[in-house]
Order: sequence, then structure tokens, then C-alpha cells
Amino acid sequence: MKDWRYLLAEQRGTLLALGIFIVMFIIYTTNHPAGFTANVVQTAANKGVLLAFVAMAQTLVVITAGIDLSVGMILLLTNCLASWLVVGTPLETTLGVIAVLAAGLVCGAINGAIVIYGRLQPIVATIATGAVYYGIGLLLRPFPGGSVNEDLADALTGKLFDVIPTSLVALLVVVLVVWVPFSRSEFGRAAYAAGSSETAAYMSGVPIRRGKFIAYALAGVLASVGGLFLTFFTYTGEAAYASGNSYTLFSIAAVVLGGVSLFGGKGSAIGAIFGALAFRTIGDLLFVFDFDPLWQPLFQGVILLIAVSLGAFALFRVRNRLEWFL
Amino acid sequence: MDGAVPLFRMEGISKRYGGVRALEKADLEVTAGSIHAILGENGAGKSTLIKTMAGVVAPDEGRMTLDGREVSFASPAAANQAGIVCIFQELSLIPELSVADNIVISDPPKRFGMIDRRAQRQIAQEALARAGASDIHPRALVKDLPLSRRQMVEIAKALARKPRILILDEATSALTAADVAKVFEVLKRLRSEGLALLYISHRMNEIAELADHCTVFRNGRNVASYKAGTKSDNEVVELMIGREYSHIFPPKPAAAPAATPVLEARNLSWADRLDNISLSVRAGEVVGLGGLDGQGQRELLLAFFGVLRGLRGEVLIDGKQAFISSPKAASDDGIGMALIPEDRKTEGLMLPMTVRENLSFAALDRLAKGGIIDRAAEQRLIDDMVGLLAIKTAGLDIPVGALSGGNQQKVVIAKWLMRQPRIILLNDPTRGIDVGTKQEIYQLMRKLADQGAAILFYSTDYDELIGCCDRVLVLYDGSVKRELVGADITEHALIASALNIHGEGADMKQGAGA
Amino acid sequence: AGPEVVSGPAAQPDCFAPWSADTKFFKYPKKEGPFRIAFSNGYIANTWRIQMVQTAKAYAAQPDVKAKIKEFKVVSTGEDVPAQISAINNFIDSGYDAIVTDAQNPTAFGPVIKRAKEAGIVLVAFDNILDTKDAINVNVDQKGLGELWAKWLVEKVPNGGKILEVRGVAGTSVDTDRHNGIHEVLDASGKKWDVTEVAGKWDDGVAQKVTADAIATNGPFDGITGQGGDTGIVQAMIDAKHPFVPFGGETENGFRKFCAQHSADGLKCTSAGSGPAQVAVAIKTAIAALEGEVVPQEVKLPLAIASDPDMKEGTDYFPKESDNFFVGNSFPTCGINFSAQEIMGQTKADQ
Amino acid sequence: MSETTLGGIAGRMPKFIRRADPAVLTAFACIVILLLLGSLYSRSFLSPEYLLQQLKVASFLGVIATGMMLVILLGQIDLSVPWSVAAGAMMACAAAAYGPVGIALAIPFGVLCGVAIGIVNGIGVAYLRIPSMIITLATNAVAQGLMVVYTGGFSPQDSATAAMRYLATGFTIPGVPNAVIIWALIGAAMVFVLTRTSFGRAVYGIGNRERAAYLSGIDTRRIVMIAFAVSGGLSAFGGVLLAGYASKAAQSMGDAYLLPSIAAVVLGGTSILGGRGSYLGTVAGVILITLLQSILSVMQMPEAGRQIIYGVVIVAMLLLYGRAPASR
Ligand SMILES: Nc1ncnc2c1ncn2[C@@H]1O[C@H](COP(=O)(O)OP(=O)(O)OP(=O)(O)O)[C@@H](O)[C@H]1O
Ligand SMILES: Nc1ncnc2c1ncn2[C@@H]1O[C@H](COP(=O)(O)OP(=O)(O)OP(=O)(O)O)[C@@H](O)[C@H]1O
Ligand SMILES: O[C@@H]1[C@@H](O)[C@H](O)OC[C@H]1O
Ligand SMILES: [Mg+2]
Ligand SMILES: [Mg+2]
Repeated sequence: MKDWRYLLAEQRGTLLALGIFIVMFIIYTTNHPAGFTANVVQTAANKGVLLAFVAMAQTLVVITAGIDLSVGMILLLTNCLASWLVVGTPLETTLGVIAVLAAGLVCGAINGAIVIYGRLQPIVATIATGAVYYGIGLLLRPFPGGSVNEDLADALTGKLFDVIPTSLVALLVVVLVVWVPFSRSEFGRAAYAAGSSETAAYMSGVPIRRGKFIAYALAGVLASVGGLFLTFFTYTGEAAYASGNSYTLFSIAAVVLGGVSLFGGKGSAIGAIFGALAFRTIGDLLFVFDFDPLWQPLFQGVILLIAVSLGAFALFRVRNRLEWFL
Repeated sequence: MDGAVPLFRMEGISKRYGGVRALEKADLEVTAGSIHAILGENGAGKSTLIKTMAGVVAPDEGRMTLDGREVSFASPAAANQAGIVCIFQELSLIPELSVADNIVISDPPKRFGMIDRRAQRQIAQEALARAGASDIHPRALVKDLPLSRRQMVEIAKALARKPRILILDEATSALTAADVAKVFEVLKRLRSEGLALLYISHRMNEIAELADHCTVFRNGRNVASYKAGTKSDNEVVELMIGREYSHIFPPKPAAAPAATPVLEARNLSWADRLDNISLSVRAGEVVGLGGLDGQGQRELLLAFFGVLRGLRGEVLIDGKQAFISSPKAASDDGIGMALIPEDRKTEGLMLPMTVRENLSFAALDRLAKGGIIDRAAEQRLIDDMVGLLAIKTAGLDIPVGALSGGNQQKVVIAKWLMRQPRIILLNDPTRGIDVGTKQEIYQLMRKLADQGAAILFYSTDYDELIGCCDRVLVLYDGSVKRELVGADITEHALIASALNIHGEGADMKQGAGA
Repeated sequence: AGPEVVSGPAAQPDCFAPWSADTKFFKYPKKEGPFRIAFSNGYIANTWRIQMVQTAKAYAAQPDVKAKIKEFKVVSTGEDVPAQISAINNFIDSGYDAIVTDAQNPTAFGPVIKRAKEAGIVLVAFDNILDTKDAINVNVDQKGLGELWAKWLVEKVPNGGKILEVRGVAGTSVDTDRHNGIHEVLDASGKKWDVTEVAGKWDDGVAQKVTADAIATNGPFDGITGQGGDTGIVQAMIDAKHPFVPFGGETENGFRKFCAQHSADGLKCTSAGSGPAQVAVAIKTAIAALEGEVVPQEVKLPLAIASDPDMKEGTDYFPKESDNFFVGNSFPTCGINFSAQEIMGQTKADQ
Repeated sequence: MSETTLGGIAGRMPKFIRRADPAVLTAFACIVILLLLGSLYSRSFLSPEYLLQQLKVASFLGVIATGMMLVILLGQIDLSVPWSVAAGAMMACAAAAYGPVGIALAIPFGVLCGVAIGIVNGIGVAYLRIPSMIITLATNAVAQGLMVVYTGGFSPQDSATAAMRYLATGFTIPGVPNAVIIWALIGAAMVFVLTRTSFGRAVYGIGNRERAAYLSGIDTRRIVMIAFAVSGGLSAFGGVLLAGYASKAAQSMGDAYLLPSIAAVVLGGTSILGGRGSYLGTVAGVILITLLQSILSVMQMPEAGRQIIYGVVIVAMLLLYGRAPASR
């Protein structure tokens, strides 16, 4: 029958996010003094990719109908760790990268274990673990500093063939290596199933716990990829509390803009990536429009408010009021 | 039992939930190649029994053997592995996933460690075909399907697991006659293929048609086990409810009252689901809504109750045009409407809240002065209702979710009666409810009508429509195709008009669902 | 395309004072004005920063400065370091002549500094400065500030004793520098000090709360030093009926009001800090550099100090004004003489 | 069907068993343990001055958490707390600049600003069906923007009025800080609303199953809207008290209240999914969080260690009593 219709329906959230992003990005680049140049794209990409990783991490957890309020802190912690470990010879650097990813994995796994086996509500559990991760980050970097293998950092934040931002390529690789296999695996499906209806999934013999656990653990890994990129981008580690919190909150905004349902079971990390890029472009718009600096926070707030309200227009098409309630 | 070795045996199984004894030393034997029906009133322990079999519930005591070897299942997955597959009473489909995803959910086909979506679709299509539901698109999301289609998906899903023992716990409660027929064919075929089937239903005619062997449960024990056909319906019912049973439907009054209609619709249309519906219900009248499931009956009730937007046509209350924009407006004093919704668990009740809180929930505005609840008045009214409906509960301050289905349904009805509604809309109120409770509900309906209520009653059960209604309107594709009055309400007439045979094409296929 | 390293002194030696004897001096190739100057701020939602941004605008609007500036663009990016890095990158790509920044992180801007240097753009950091020798830094001496407060306590509490140290935001260099300054001086004094440290986060409410806790459990104290939120600290002392003791703190007007009011009761204060008007010095430095003048790589600003008994109503504190602004807002040696009221009030009149 | 029918059975179970929530009891037990542990470090942890001081400081969080709890009971969340608090404080102080009338109306005006933020949240959640987690995030950003513009453009007065100071730090009853009395009053009102009014019932009903509540003739959107407005108002009122306490308003004063208010509500046994929880639990949660923060601060634990212990203790306490029931 009309397969493409089903396909379209499945991808609607992602496509909407893509649409919002493209419109915003066009507005941005056409008004940018330097125009649509490789440099401008690279700058935007480096900044956007960071949030995209964190948003992907958040997506995995949100799909299970959970939420991870510690992603930002895992980002900070792994950033601090990377600023110690990702240095030296190529071999040392490689080991360092592995160690950082492993740390992210451990953080995510702890979250997962507490939520799944400890049966705690994810919001508070991750508020608490977030404090712990931040504390460890602060132990590692009481004040900003450290360094990173600059060759690797430059390579990953630079441009491929002088045009394509390497960070975007890295993002693509992570999507292919982490997201695609996960979402198509039995465990990924279990994560979706658990998020959509945990009882039904349990009754159907779905490996819910493992699915959810893997989602949380991979979220930790993705956040640590974000932490690595933060290090590549800044050459340092810093345990900046406010910044960790804002990454967490931004990741939620990105996920929602990306069409991932906070109620679980629905959405894709690809959507969340575009959500993240769109969200970042809101900030960029400040640059091209001449706003009084005092008005800038308000402008950003209002754009965010409008963006999150966009989805509400679908509401006017709802003819059966019961559909308001899920 | 025919001397055959039982495939599966349960002995002395007990399960308690707090103070409730769901199962008390229950026994059961299941043989390959036969259909075993389990009967019992609501809360008798049927679901608990099969949940134990299926690894959902851990029994407190007792043993289970499969092929003579003792087994215990840590999870539904483990039971599946052993070949026991269950279609649960509460559907176990995942709403946000596609039909195909759902069908293969427990053991998806894989390629390179990832789910092979092509193979999955293949499997799904085959399973749907076997279940007689090839009209369902494997890519459709389950949440977009109506309840009857979901039950078909559930059956397909069970078949895809290639079970040795297949359990159906009220798996047909929302199905239309046509679907039931298809499912029965499938079940009979499975029996001939050597499967053991366990079948739970409150519909006696289904059991009569299908079962080889029957076991009756009461209060968590199996009270009788007999070969199908060896007991009369009345005997079975008496076994179930533990008392004598007769006259399931109350007598109807001789003549319909001739007052002006309390509720009237003129040319009501909505989206593509309701098409020019006109009807009227008078005080003292029970008007039935018939037809195949999904022909707009539910939408019609929701339309009256102020839930639907963009309604065209007129709704009149006491002959005056009314604009009802919300359930609140519908239930306000001037109109006095009540709706017993389709799904008591998500629409009728707040399961974790207490019986008390649920009972008074729809009448808070009446029980409160200046927003403060008059607790004495609340208690009085609740006592009245609990008495009137004979609600069986361990107390008013336990969660309503701990009541059995029938009693939950009574709570839903009671909570609306607390407002003394003049117009009562009932959306299939007896689904999955045992005969004893059904009878009480029928009597209540008639009593309310006699006291002057106007009742609009949708049911998927033709017997009910015949037994309870003064008139029946048969809906087809969103419009009223036929009105049956008094003695004209026969099973034949209902089915014929439900399939729209009187009008045009005689061999209408029932495929409106997907 | 970086600057030439030359020998001092700087063009306006009173204002552009080198940090230390071995501070290098820069001479950038002279450019023709008027200039396009960009300002990248990070966080904006506190009074200090708002006062700072207003000062920047007011300074850029002064006729003599305005004549030299073709465009003055300000972007505040919030707490997120990468966003600020990107903003500066964008400024670089858009060809601004000079970029002034209050940086969210001292060590994160390495790549940006490199790019700015290659593009021949003058980069000036102030307040939260950059950890580099390749851009210009303008700042007060944070460690010196800690030393100043500690010296005050050593002097006023001559026999040593119990000190409450209310610190700032953990992990920032400002907090660390000030803390180190305090402890070096205390240790060097040879007296016995028992220091209770709490984190006040430069916020009155937080500082007040932790002070109240500390007084209840570890008090009373013989002296107090606070990095910020000092109004709250004094308030907590009053609420707990803690005796007034010598205090080394920041330049909040509210704090100074308390100091003046309770000086006779023993609240002997020294008040010094980093004025938001450093932004004006930073812009001034950027313009000087663009005009080819010699400037030090690190500019050390004088602390705006007011100590008991010399706090003067109307210059050092303003009883009728808000508690919430930082009084030290002028740098006379640089010809920058905005008063905080002027800055915050001026725009009020404009609206 | 024939046995125990009928309703009068309600009275049979002793009331205290039905009412006493194990989570609340454990939370209070944890408070006692914390105090005992603290007293090992310093005797003053058990002194009346210290305890009153803690209660006073707790009352700010208590007022804010009251609003948060209402919203959480609905199954929603309010992330606009930080700038609702700041806006309440700043606007109350700002109003005081406008003569005696301004001074008189300062507190209600501040609270009203919070209510306004709450109403925007409420419209978003109830009428536009935007998930609360995201709409409140957005209004928080907008409120922040407005405050920055206002401060920079108008340099509003930011010192607290005498009335605000009196509410936060004065004494009407000797020995009991006014802030504590205010919290007690607000708490009592909340308990009354939740248990005795139709509004309270509706809140629990919506939190459990909004669809069923709607079909029961509840104007669910109005209730949700009111709950958010109340939450905004209480946040702002918390800000007013804080400003009174610190005698001035500041931009960032609300930042420190978002996560603790959520944690306090949940530590008190309220389900983050809505529909379940008692106010007494929130009281316990608020005191727990306040004490924990205070003890860690006084022990001069470096920030890093403090964060780690804070997190670990919260997880540990929740594992002790905040676990969801096992699935079978
Ligand atoms: N999870 C549970 N918690 C508390 N009580 C339960 C639970 N499950 C079942 N019960 C109780 O156990 C008893 C048996 O329930 P069960 O579901 O087995 O009945 P049933 O025969 O399937 O009824 P129905 O025909 O209504 O489906 C009932 O009294 C029910 O209230
Ligand atoms: N998780 C649970 N917690 C508490 N009670 C439960 C739970 N699960 C099931 N029950 C109760 O167990 C009983 C049996 O449930 P089940 O859904 O099988 O039958 P039912 O309630 O009679 O429904 P129906 O009338 O649709 O057959 C019901 O009283 C149900 O509310
Ligand atoms: O220098 C600090 C400034 O960066 C911050 O914004 O406010 C407090 C100041 O001490
Ligand atoms: Mg059952
Ligand atoms: Mg049932």
C-alpha cells in the first residue's frame, strides 16, 4: 500500500526539525557579514556538534521514558578527564580517548543501574549522580587547565579538504557506529518498547532492563564523546557548574525540538541532532542581528518560546479532545 | 481426561495480593490438541492463574510441570521459550511501535546483529494472514489502530511465536462477530495441529462453540472440571456464581413513554466518522446503538458529551438547542448528562486513587461548598451508592485498581449516578464482565430508566441489545442505517443491518478498521 | 601578522601600567581609523556584568571615542565556553579590527588567539582574562586583592584568631587567586589563625546563608573576609547578633553602607575590588593598539580601595542608592571617570 | 458477589496505619540521623539557635517547594523556578521605589509577577499541550531576559522594604522566626487544599489520569493553569522572602533553588509521575536538603567533596525508601 506515507509519518518529527534548522541557518548565513563560507559553517558546526552529542545522549534516555539530568555533568567530567589523559604520543592519546569513553560508559552505567535496578525515578537519581560527577570533575580540575593532543584536536575541529567541517564527519561516524546499530538492535527496540509501555513490553518478553541499561550506558558514552569534543574545541578541562547545567537543559530543548517525545517511545537521535543544531542557531542569530546586548537574553528566550510552541499548532487540528491526553 | 498425558500441569498453586487470595491451591491440566475453556466470574482468579503459567506472576506456592518435568518461569520471556504464549487480557502491545515490530517483538529476526526489517515484515505479514487480519498494514503504528484491530494484532503476534500452549485471556472481548468467526477458524486449525489452547471468555456462546473441556473457577479455586457440552448453561453459570441464576434481563415496560425527547440529534456530522445522524431519546427509554464495532458509535457518544470539535448539525436537550463544549458542560445541572466511557482503566478511573476518591470525583462540584468538600455529605452519598450497586470492596480507602474488573465497572457507573444524571450514555459497559455483574447492570439500567433517565446504550453484544433496549439504532459507516423497535430487535435483524445487507451490496466485507 | 614586541614604556604609562617588570610591550601595525570593534561577553545575568555592559556602551558613545569607532558590536553568549569561542571566531571571520572579551575560561581560547593573531586582529581580555602571552590582558590584581584583605585583618586582629573566609565560585581563577593571596599573607604573619572557609558564590543570599551557618556552629569570629556577597555576610552577622569585627571585602555599595554605619561598633572595613569599568580601559587599550601605540601585554589596573575610617559618603558609598552596584567604577589614571550611578542612571533618563 | 458488600468498612482500618506513608517516616528518621551525625562534628548542631536558623533558611526552600510539589502532583515540572524567584524578588524591590503606594504593594506585586510567569507556563501546558519540561524552560529564559533588560535599562531599586525584611527575619512570636511561621501557614493551607478541597482532589486525579479526570467533568485545563500560577506565585514569594532575608534582590538568587526544590519534593515521597504524595513528605524533604547543605558547608568540606557527598546521600536515601515497587 502507501508505504511512503507510513515512512513520512515515522520521520515527521525529524523532518520538522530539519526544516526548522534549515530555515534558521539560511537566515543566519545570508545575514552573516562573511556570508556562507567554509569558515562560518565550520564555526557553527563545531559549536553545534557538541550539543548534538549531548542531545543524542539525552535522546537515548528519553526514548526509554526516562530523563538524564546528569548529561551535562558527564560532559564536564569527561572534559576534565580528557584534559589530563588525551595527550602525548598517538598511542597514549588513543589510550586516553578510550579511557575517557570508558569513564562516560561507567557514568552512564551507574545512572542506568540506579534507575533500573535501584528503581529510582530518573529525574532525581540523575540530579544526584550529576552532583557526584560534577564533584569528581572539580577534583580533577579545581581550576581550568590541562591540555590535549593539539594535532588531534585541530584535525577534529578543522576542515576536511578545506571545506567539510571534520566535526560533522565525526558526528556522522558516531551516528553510524552508535545510533544506527543501537536503534536497529533488539536492545534499541526494547528501549523504545519500554518507553512506550513498560508493562506491555514486559508482558511481551522484551528484555526491558537490558534495553534500558544499554540506553543509559550509551548515553554516558555519547556524553563523553561530547566531553572529548569540548576538550578538542577548548584545549582545556574546566568544571564549570553553570555550563554543565546549561548543557543538560539545552539537551532537553534540543530533544524536544527534534521531535523526540518526552513521554518516551518515540523519536530519533537524528531528529535530536537537528534540534541541537537549530537550537544553536538561535544563539547565532544574535550575531547577525544588531541587538542591544541587554536585549539578547530576552531575544533568545522569546525565540525558544516560539520554537517550542510551534508544535502546538498541530493541536488546532485535533478534532477529538481526548487526543489532548496522549 | 481421555487418558492422555497432560502436556502441562499446575498443582496447588496459590497467590496472595496483600489480603486478597487471588488463587487458593488451584489445579489445572492442559492437554495437547484440545481447547480448554476457563470460566469464572470477575475476580475468580482466571487471569492470575494464566499469568502464573506465563511467567508474569510468581506463585506463592505450588508446582508446575511441563512434559512431566517441573518448571518455573522467571519472566514471560522464559515462558515463551518453553512454548507457552499468552494473549493477555490487558493488551500487551506497544503503542508507539509498528504492527510488525510488535509481532516479532520477543524474538526479532536478525542480520549482522541488527534486526532484519525485511524479514520481520515478512513474518508479520504471514502471521497477520494466519490470524485472518491481512487488512492491517504491518507498518501502521499500533496506537493508531482501533481496539478490535489491536486484538487481531495480538493474536497474530501470539501465532508468530509458534507456541505449544496458547492462552487467550478474553482475547475476543472487543472483537466483532466477523472477526470472532475468523479467529475461531484459526483456533480450530491450531487445535488440529496439536496445540494446547486455553481459552478464557465471559461469552458463553463462544465457549460452547469452541471448547473441548471446561474448568470453572470461583474465589481462586477450581470448583468444577467437565467435558464441554455435559452441562447446561444455567448449571455452568450457577457453578460460577455459586447461586441460582435466572432471568438475566429485566422485563421491559409495555409501551414507550411519549414525552418530548430529552436528548435529540439532528443531522449530526463529524469529520468522516459521523454522517448526518438524527436520533432522539426520551425519558424512561433505553435506546441501543448497534452495528459492527467502529462504525461511529463511540464517536457519537463522545459528540454528545462535548468531547468532539467541529461538530456539524444540532444537539437538542429538552427540545432546546444546546452547545456542549466539554464533559463539564455536559454534566452540568441544566443538561445532566453522564458518560460511562469505553475503557474504564484509562478513561473511567484513576486506578491508584481510593475507591472513595473515585466515587466522588465526578460529583465534587456538588459535594463542595466554596470549593471545600463536605465530607459528611460525601460519605452519605457514597454509602448509598455502594449499597445500591452492591460494590464488593475491602474498604473505601483502598486503591480502586485492586478491585476486580466488574467491581471497577460498578464504581465507574456509581460515580456518575452520584450526580443523578438525566441522560446516561453507556459505551459497552459490560465488556469483560461476568454474567452475575452483567445482570446487575441490566437491572440497574432499567431501574434508572423507570426513574426517568434517558439512556443511550452502545454494546458489542447482540444479546444485550435485544434484552435491554426499547429501540436499537444500527450504525454503519457513521450513519444510522436502521431503527429496530420492540419485537423487531432480533439477532437476525441486528446482524443483517450491521452488515448493511438490507441496503446495497449484500456481501459487505468488514474491513473498515485499518 | 602579530604585534611587534618592543621595549617599554607604554604610550600612556599612567594608564597602561605593565603588570610586572618583565611584562612585554606590544606594538601593532598602525591602522587607519575609524575602527570596527567587537566585544564578546559571556555571562550577563548579574549586576556586575550589566553595569559593565552599560559602561562599555557609555564609553563607546563618548564623543572622542565615538569618533574613532565605526562599529561597536556586543554579543553575550551565556555561560557556555564553546559559544563564546564561536562568537569570537565569527568576529574574526567578519573582519573586525579589534575584539574585546570578558572570557568564560582563561585557558580555552588558545585556537582563537592563534587565529586572531594570524589575522592581525587586536585581542584584549579583561576581568576574566586569558592565560596567554599572545593577547593583551587588562585586569586588577586578584591575588593582590586577597593579600590586601589579609593584611587588613593581620593589622586589625594583631594577635591572630578565628577568621571566617567567605569564598567565591569554586573553580574560577579569581576565587583561587584571592584565596591564595589571603593565605600567603596570613601564613607569613607568624600569628596563629584558625580559618573557617565557606563558599558564598559571590552571591548575597548564599553568602548570608553560609555565614549564618558558620556563625551558629563555628563562631564567633575575630575577623571576616568576603570575596563577594558581602552585604549578605554583614546582614547575617547582624541577624545572629554576632559582634562587629574587622572585615576585608568587595566594593558593593550595600557593604560599604554597612561599614560606614557600624564603623563605630567595630565593623572596620577595607573595601576593594574589580570595577566593571575595566571594560572601558580594555576598549581604550584596543584603540591605542590599533593606532600603533605601544601597550603592555598585561595591563595592571589600580584597585579602587576605600578603607575605614576614610569612607566618604557621596564618593565611596551612596546611602540613598541601591546596595547592589559595585562602587569602584572609575579609573582616573586612564581618564575613565564614570560613577556607577551615572552609568546605571544615565540610561534610565534615556528611556 | 454475595459476601462482604457495602461501604461502612472504611472505618475498620486504624487511621494512622492508612495514613502514615513509610517514605515520610523514613525521611524524618534520616533528618534525625543527619543531626546526630552533625553533632558528632560539633555540639552546636543540636543547639536551638542552629536548629531555628536551619528552619528559617529551610522556609525559603519550603515555600518554593510547595509550588513545585503542586506541579509535580500533576505529573508536570516547573523549571522556571530560578527566574520566577528572581523576578519576584526584583520586582517587589523595584515596586518599592514608587512611593508609599509602591512600598505597600511591593510584596503583592512581586508575587503577581511570579503568577504571570506561571500563567504563561499554564497556558503552554494546559492549552497548548507543550510538555512542561520545555515550556517552563523557555519561560525561564524569557523571564531572565526581561530581568536583564529591566535592570540594565531602568536600574530599578533593589533593596528590600521593611515589610519584606520583617516577614523574612522578624519575630512575631518570640523565638520563632516569621519566615518559619509563614512557611507553616502556607504549608497548612496547602495541606487543606490538597486534602479537603475539590481543587486538591482534581490535582491528584489529573496527576493519576488526566483523561479520566477530563471525562469526569473536571475542567482539567483550568486546574493545571491554576497550579502553575500558584507555583509561579509561590516561587516569587520565596524570592520576596529571600530578598527580605538578604535585604536585597539579585539576578542570580533563584539559581540555587531549582534542583533542590525538585529533590526535596521527591525525597519527601511524592511521585515525579504525579498523583501521589503528601505535603508532610515535602516538609521532610526540604529540611533534609537544607540540613545536608548546611552540614556540608559548616564541615568546610571543599566544594568537590560537598557535591559528591550531597549526591551520594540523596541516592542512598532514595534507595532506602524511594524505590518503585518491584514489578512482580
Ligand atoms: N496485582 C494485583 N494486586 C492486587 N490484587 C490483585 C492483583 N491481581 C489480582 N488481584 C486480585 O486477585 C483476584 C483474582 O484476580 P484475577 O485477575 O485473577 O481474576 P479474573 O478471574 O481474571 O477476573 P476477570 O474475569 O475480571 O478478569 C481479584 O480479587 C483481584 O482483585
Ligand atoms: N499492578 C496492579 N496493581 C494493583 N492491582 C492490579 C494490578 N494489576 C492488576 N490488578 C488488579 O487485579 C485484578 C485483575 O486484573 P485483570 O485486569 O486481569 O481483571 P479485571 O480487573 O477483572 O479486568 P476486566 O474486567 O477487564 O477483565 C484487577 O482487580 C486489577 O485491577
Ligand atoms: O570579576 C567578577 C565578574 O566576572 C563577575 O561577573 O561578577 C563578580 C566579579 O567579581
Ligand atoms: Mg481476568
Ligand atoms: Mg477481567
